[in-house]
Amino acid sequence: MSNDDLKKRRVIGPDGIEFEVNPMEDYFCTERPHPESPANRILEKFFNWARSESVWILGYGTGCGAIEMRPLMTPRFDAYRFGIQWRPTPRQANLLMVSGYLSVKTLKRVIRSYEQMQNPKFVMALGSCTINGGMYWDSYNTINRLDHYLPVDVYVAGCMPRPESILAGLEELKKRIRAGKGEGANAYIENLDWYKANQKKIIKDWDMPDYNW
Amino acid sequence: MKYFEEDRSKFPPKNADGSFQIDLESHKFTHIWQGPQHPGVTGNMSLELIIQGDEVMQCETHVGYLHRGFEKLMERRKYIQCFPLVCRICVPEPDFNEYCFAAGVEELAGIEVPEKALWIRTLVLEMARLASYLMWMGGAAGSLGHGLPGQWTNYLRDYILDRFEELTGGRIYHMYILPGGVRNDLPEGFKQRLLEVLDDIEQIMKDVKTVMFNNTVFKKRTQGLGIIDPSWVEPYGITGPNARAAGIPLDVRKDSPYLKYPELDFEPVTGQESDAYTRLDVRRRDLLITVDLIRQILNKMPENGEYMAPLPNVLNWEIPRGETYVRAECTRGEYGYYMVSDGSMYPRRVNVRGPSYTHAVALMEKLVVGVNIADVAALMTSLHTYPPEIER
Amino acid sequence: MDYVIQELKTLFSGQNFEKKRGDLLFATLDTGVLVQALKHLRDMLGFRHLVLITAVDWIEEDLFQITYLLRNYTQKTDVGIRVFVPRSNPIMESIHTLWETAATYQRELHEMFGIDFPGSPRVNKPFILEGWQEIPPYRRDFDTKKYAEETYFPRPGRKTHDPETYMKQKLYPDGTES
Amino acid sequence: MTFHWMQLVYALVSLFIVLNVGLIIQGIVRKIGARLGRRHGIRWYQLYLDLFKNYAMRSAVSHGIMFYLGPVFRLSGGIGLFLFMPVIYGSVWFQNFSGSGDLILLTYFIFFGTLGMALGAGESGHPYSAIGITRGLSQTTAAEIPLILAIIAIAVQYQTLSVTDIVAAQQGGILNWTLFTNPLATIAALLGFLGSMMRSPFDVVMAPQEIPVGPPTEFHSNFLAVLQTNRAIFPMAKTILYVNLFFGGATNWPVLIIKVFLLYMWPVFIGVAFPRFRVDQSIRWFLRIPTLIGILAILFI
Repeated sequence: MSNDDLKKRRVIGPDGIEFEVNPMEDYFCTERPHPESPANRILEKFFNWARSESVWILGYGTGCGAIEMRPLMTPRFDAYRFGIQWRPTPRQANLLMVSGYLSVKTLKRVIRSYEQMQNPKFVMALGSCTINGGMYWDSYNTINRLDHYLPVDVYVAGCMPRPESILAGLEELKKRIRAGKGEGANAYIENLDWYKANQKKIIKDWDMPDYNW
Repeated sequence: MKYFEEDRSKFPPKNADGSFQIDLESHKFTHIWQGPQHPGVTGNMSLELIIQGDEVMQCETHVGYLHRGFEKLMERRKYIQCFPLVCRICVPEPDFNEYCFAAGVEELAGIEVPEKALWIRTLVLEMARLASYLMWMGGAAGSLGHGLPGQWTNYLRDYILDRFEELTGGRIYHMYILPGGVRNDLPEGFKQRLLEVLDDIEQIMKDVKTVMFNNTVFKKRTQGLGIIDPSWVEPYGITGPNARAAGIPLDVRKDSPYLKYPELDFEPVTGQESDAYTRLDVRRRDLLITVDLIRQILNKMPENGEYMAPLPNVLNWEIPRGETYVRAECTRGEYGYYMVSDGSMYPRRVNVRGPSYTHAVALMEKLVVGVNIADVAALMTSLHTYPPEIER
Repeated sequence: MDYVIQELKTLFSGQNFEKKRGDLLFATLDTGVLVQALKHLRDMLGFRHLVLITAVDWIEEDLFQITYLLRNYTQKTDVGIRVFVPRSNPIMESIHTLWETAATYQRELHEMFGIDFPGSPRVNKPFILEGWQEIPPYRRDFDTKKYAEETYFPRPGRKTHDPETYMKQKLYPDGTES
Repeated sequence: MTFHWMQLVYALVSLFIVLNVGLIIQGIVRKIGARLGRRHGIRWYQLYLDLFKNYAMRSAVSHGIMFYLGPVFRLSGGIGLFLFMPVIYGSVWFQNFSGSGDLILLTYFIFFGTLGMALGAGESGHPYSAIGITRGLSQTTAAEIPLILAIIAIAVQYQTLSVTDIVAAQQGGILNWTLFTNPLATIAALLGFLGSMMRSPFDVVMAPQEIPVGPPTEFHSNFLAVLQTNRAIFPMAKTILYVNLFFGGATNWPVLIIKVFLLYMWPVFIGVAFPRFRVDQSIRWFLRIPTLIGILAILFI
């Protein structure tokens, strides 16, 4: 988004009336999010089972790990048989798969996509570069540790992680969800200030609201 | 351009340079972003589109989402330490990077590569081309809403990756071509297994042709879409299949032969119409040529021989001062490495010339104007762009 | 290739000719004659394809080298033109009128090296980086490791070995060499 | 027509059956599609899990009143289409609320859901939703034309606007079906059927590669779950309508399910083999051959 779109300005509407627009306040919801408490225990157990068996991945290839997504969707590995599907929009997805290194420019979009996903949501990080920077540990444009910016549920190490290990990671994620540990969304909201401080430290031109509803 | 030519009187006036005068506040245009989180965009890049109705008026390509600063990182690493890095520049076909970098180092340092290594390198490059084409074929069909060919070709690509794994130990990143040669000889029985895969590919490509290229809907969507005028090839720096589809037989393998290509028998595929359909078809025929080339290589390759030239101590390897440019033909066009050495153990500067650099930015912005928004994804896959090589 | 050397020498007083593997030639020109020389190469000598534009930072000599690489499709030869601009005031003439695609390269050079190309389309718009506030990153005096360590919360525990001694230990643990 | 309270119970039972049949048939259809691509495919009960999951999402962001009502309208379109149609011919339980003249009502209900969705998608404010729904409305309108022509043809043929009467007229042997008594109308209607089932080549409305994913871009959690429920009921209801009108209806559930499944496979097989049309191409396609066949069907009764 270019910054010009976000400036306060006067516009003429389609019906000819001139009015003032302040996009940061008018177009976005500035309310602070609050944690969502789970339903009662027995129901939540059933829900967690359903969640674990129906994981919808956001189709966002953030890095080179995206190249192993296609084998996952196709005959050899076929993740669909485990209830995993790809959704093109963040609103309908449950799992954000950060496939590899994140440049600062992408991190901004990833945060935006992540915040638009609905609670409960999970993050899976592929590749060594999300754990400690991996091969790009000294690069000026890639982050080193994803868990400082987003609550990560499962890390899959490797460069690239093979499809088998991604499948194993997904199985691990399922176990976590079934055990009721997939509460990353609430953890993110509870520690929002810390996450936001870290994010704003590296995203120098922060031109979006603090929480993208 | 053909779709909406009935009434253009309500279109905005044009500027002197041919672009439309667009006033976003007039509420006649929609300002939308395709990408970076968008399944129809190849890789992680984005198109900022301004549309009127269904027709694109203006487009701006935004790249940089995958920038890792390779060229800076290489300046901090010794030549041999750069090898794990270079293959990661272009994800779907890392071997072209490895070859270009190795060839550049060899030229600067004056190393002779043994005969067998040259043959194996040619084989690896052609296999990489095959794998990349097969994956791209699925993407091209998928961008038109046709999932079936993508499933078939990706399934075949897995077989190629298996052969790669057997040969190099890696599925995606191989780090196989080192300066002076290659890391290892062919394993036993490799040729036979590779030939079996090639037979499979030829079989399935016949089905793909029937289902995809002979399909009326497919033809209706792609014929006449995004026509590249042959006169644009030079000002826009178009190379590879995109130029060949315009009838200009540019192919580095033929023009300035490297490795063992002079000893192989092939003709570059060219097309006439230069629209999306021709570009797709040129790639399909190029894929079949690649299959044929691999057969030729396996036939002509000597059985025994050295595969690695002796190197100096690579950890203290000082390469004499100089500069060079090495190129190879990858699936998208001319891939090149411009390397400058200042006589130290570290490269002074490495610049990567990816073919998508020109295709995805300047050319895409020109081609997409006037196209229906439903065709933007198809147009983009027909140009075959990979963002990682644009921004490195 | 010899006629190219001859033309560049007589018309544009080129220096430092350097031939590589028979089909690649590098030459140094003055900044002032560059655009004319490129035009001449393009229109008269058939070097019609702009392969790349890139820059090299020679911080010791306080110069930026800008390389223009051109290709002749009929002769199948390449020529690389080097020009040098001072690091303190890096301004170069834009060639986007000769090749449309040059604008993209110039945009990148402006961002990554801080070399200005007045008149080039969108040259001041960020191309790859976003919100960058340091000196342009491809300059030699920008220390990427220091910047990364200060900015990106490095995970503790990364060890650095001296490659030579480490490899020796790994390959010959008992201390004998081959 | 008299109204009994028990009819409500009967209707709910048939609605429950059709919801389950719809979910399972969709699962099987996706499995068949996967098998063509040499994949193993999803589990047959996967759609139940997706549905539970979406109903169990904890948070939902609303964009306004119409955003709530969009999925509701869509679902009521699906349920309405189903409830005013006789499901099993001759059965007291599964007559639903059909009466004389319900053919007119049903053609209205086919379009109702898309209209409701247009309001909801418009309110969501996402440009892809707006583009998607304009495409959806224009394409559905175009696909409706051959269907309506076919319906007029069979209404003239049987001299009635009651679906029950049309089914009754087709009883007594396979040759009494409209398929054989009025093949032109059947062909026109089947071609129109392709356009309303959201499968290739007519799925540009939801095209994930171009405008991800069209009208439901912003719908999530419960909203999406409502839409998913509708996606199970609405195609089933439409298919049952086609079975009633053109394929002799059904006198018991197994026959109905077999007929519905076979008819459902028709757009599926077309969809697997073709990429998708652009919206202007698909409208042109519908207005040419299928419309012509529809007009011929009226002329040649």
